[in-house]
Amino acid sequence: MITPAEYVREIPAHHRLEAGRCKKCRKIYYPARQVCPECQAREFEPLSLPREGKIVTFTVIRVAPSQFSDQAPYAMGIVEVQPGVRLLTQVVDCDLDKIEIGMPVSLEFRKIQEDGEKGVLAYGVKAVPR
Amino acid sequence: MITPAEYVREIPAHHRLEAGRCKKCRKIYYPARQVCPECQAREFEPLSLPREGKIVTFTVIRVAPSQFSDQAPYAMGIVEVQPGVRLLTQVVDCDLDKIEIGMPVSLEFRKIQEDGEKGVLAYGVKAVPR
Amino acid sequence: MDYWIVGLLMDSHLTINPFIHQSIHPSIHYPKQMMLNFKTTEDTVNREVVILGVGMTRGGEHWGKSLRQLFVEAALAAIDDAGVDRIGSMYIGCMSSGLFNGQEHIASLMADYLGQKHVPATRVESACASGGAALRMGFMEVLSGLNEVVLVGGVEKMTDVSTDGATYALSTAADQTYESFYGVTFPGLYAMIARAHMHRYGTTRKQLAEVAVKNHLHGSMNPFAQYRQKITVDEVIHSTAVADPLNILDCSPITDGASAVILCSREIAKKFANGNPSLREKPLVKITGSGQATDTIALHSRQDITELRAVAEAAQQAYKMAGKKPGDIHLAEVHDCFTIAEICVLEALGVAEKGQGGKAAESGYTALGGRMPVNTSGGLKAKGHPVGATGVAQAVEIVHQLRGEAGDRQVKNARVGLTQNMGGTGGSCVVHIMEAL
Amino acid sequence: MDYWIVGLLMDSHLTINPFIHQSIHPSIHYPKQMMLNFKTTEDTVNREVVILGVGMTRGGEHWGKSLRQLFVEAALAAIDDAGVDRIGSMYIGCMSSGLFNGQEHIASLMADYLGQKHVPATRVESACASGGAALRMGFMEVLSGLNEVVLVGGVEKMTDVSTDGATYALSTAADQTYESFYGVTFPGLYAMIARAHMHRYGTTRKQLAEVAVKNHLHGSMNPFAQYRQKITVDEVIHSTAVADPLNILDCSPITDGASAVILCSREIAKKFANGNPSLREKPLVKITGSGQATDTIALHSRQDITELRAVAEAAQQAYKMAGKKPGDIHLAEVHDCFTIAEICVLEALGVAEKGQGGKAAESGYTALGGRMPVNTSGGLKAKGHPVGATGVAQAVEIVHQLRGEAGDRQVKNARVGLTQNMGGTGGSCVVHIMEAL
Ligand SMILES: [Zn+2]
Ligand SMILES: [Zn+2]
Repeated sequence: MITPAEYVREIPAHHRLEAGRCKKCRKIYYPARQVCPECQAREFEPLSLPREGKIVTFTVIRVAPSQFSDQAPYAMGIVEVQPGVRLLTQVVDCDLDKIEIGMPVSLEFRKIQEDGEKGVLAYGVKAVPR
Repeated sequence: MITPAEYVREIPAHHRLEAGRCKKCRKIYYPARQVCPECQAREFEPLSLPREGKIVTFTVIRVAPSQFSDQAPYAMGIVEVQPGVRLLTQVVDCDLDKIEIGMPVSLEFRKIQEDGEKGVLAYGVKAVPR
Repeated sequence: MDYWIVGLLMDSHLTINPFIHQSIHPSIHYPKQMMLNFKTTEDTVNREVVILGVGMTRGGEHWGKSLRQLFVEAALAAIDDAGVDRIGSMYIGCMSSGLFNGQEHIASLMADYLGQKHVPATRVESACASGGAALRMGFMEVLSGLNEVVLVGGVEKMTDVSTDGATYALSTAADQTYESFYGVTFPGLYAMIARAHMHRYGTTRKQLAEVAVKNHLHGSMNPFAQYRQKITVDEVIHSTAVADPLNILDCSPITDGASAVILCSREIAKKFANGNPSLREKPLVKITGSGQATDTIALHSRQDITELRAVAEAAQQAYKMAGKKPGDIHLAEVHDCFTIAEICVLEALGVAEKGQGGKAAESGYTALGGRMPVNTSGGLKAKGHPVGATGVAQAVEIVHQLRGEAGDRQVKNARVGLTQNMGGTGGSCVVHIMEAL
Repeated sequence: MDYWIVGLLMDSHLTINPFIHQSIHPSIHYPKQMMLNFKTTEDTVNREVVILGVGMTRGGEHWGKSLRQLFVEAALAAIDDAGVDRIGSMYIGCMSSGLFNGQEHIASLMADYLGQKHVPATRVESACASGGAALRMGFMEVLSGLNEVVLVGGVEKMTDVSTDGATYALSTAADQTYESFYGVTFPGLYAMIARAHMHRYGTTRKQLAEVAVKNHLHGSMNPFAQYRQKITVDEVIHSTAVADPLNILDCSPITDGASAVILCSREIAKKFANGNPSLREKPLVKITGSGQATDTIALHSRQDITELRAVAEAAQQAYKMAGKKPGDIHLAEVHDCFTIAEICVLEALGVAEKGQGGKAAESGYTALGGRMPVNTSGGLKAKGHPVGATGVAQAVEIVHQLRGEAGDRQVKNARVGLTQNMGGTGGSCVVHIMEAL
């Protein structure tokens, strides 16, 4: 339910996992930021996150928001792609009972949701256990 | 765009012009209140407002909210039904160019809007010049 | 696990909690500037802020009452309890009257319908911490001297929209673009905290359930609670799954409700209390500590998923201002929006050692009659969670307890209470410490 | 009409405005308790609050920037201008990120993205007066001593929804159940004020238009203005009708934008200014007066449709605190959401006699070079009206003016400025007075 404009602005992050690395302290932020919370520096260099990682924690959503209700139950997990660099995504193409903390996953480009009213299809990544 | 629940709760006011008169200072409030801003008293007796009044001020809405766009242009006015007792409503069944401050009107029960999504029809009063 | 000692074994509120020394663990570093800026009340102003009156509606599905009616009902109760006839200004905590009710600008609406013509009024929003944030604004206003009698209220009317509409409105407390967009719900976010806590610290499903069981037991003694039935661990564990490992009975409900308190300076309070026989016989309740902090809005941006840093920061500020340690607190109302939340909060407050919060409810430590009763009101779980009102309702309970007005759920010799209210997954937090004078 | 004297005839900012004695007219009675509670700064605290730095984005349609990016851009500009490296707390004025952006809890979001880890942050909402209310919170926090360096920002991103979506979001500042429900829009409500004012006082269509013409002229000199083209009375009168008698050029636009100021105590400010060469050469700007008030949310509930009582109340408080009269003010930024609004506001501020506000722009009294320039920034009309940011942007302009940084639109010898920000049809209002030290 983000607006179409917000979706379009954030495509580089959602589709291509574009992140930012602080030029001063080297910390990586996803999504990219304007200020580094660690060192207050404001210069970042762009980079794309790796598409492999492991599950830090997860859940199975059984009561879902309406635009996801046709997918329920579905798993969601926080995936760490580099030490300290994480994102939240669905965990798919697997047995929901077999998901574990520490499990290695690949991040694949998938459809995330449809906005029924405006007909916008939104894409991003989903985690598939390797 | 009020919720159906809010509409239902306020039917006595919208449909029947139910108001409240402060038992202490006799001031009339539409809609009825829990506290009198004039004297801080909390007891009120119900009454229905008269259905005749005069226009205090008005406008013609030419750029309308979507659920009213099929009615535009339409006039809206603040109608005084008793000294100091006023309400806001549409002014209908008249030439928009002929509406004037001080004009006597009758308040008639009419359909106010349709909520397209939920299909709720909402009713209230509209002012018709006498 | 070695550090955990069942609190019931301790016999007095006045003994120092043995966990204290490790409880605020050393990995928390406070930003330098914050420490520099931060001064205790004593350093800066000589005003003391008192809660003179409290009021609230029962939590529930108030189909017949509008947003403004609910607020006015609670505000009038607080005004009557305080015995004031006029207020100098108002703050209103409310998370999303825009999405729940199609109504913003409720500062004007509520001042108007409360009959307080022209009084300054401000709405404060910090998701589910809106009420706590409003309380801090009122505290600050009395400290600043701009007004001496301030009403702080909170309100949320959540049942005017469908459950899906309410789920959406609540999801706006998370990062809409990087969390909600991917399909997560609030139970889902807290479920991920729970899973990580269980995995790292061995917290059990039963321990989660014990939080809900305790809070329903407390709620059964509170006439203002939305749910007054007792529940069992078995019922929690077998209730409908919402987001694994959390079930419906791990979650606070959707609630309509409002609450309010009247704040004033201690000097003014004395004058009012002298003229009000019912207040004269009861202790005045003073706010001795206030703390507020934030954390990343997105759960996945945090170094440690199980650690509520905003809670720890806010608590540290409040403890410092009040000159108290966690062991000095006699009872607390904390933000148990989900059972796991109460567990992590107790750790962040320094009441339980990191990772050991799961044992608090299970051992009876936080139950009525235990070493440090938590959520005697029933908490968000049983009392209900009208999100913007919750932080103020917590203060209402602490005042009732410190005044000895809590009936069956009265904590004996309660003189120091704490409220902890947070937004989102802990992206914002407000903590207050209150003491009976 | 007899009372009106063209201000241009007066030659000095220091002469007392001859309208003053009648200007706060006797029908305004302040509630007793408010007066009782109200104390000037001098009575209660010895802290003085200074605006150390300011920053803002240009108003406009920022398709490429998100809500958080806009806010951070303005906040960083203010931080740089002040030369501080850390802030102690934050307030964010925002009317409806819930309806415009599906995002509440922006206190957490903005503190996070501004890189201010764990800093206390609070969002404040009072419809279009959200920014002014946030400014008052920051002022109060510095007065209270809780924090010494406070960032106050405002933000609104209004172009992410359709015009109809924006119209709906804005309509939530009115009484949703007794105003918006019947089909009225905000232009419609102000149009009814305009019609009543024209009918009673003989205000003309041309006088309304002169407000927009003046503010566009001012905006043409402001690099931060959304619209920098000059317009004519004829263009206003013949622009598209929106709600009779108001046309599109009587209305402020839909705007994305953010603004921020850094507040601190005067003592701290001196230290920073000494270490910051660019600040050392400029006067410090102190907030000497703050006032806030409310009125009925519904326009039709007011005794006099043309009178903005909340503005008069808030102004009276601010004048009293600052020890100033309307004639002492050298320039003002006021809430010209519609042309008629500026007219009624000038009357409520005591700058124009009741009913005579229509002549202010027409006579040149409120133009740059006139007796009391109003909205030198271009006002909401030309600078843009990102609703929650507007109240803070007003302070940004006054600081630029009092520091002598306003370029082509600089008011000569400006030492006392006023900001007036209101929500809805005047259901809430915040007024500040600022002086160059
Ligand atoms: Zn860095
Ligand atoms: Zn009365």
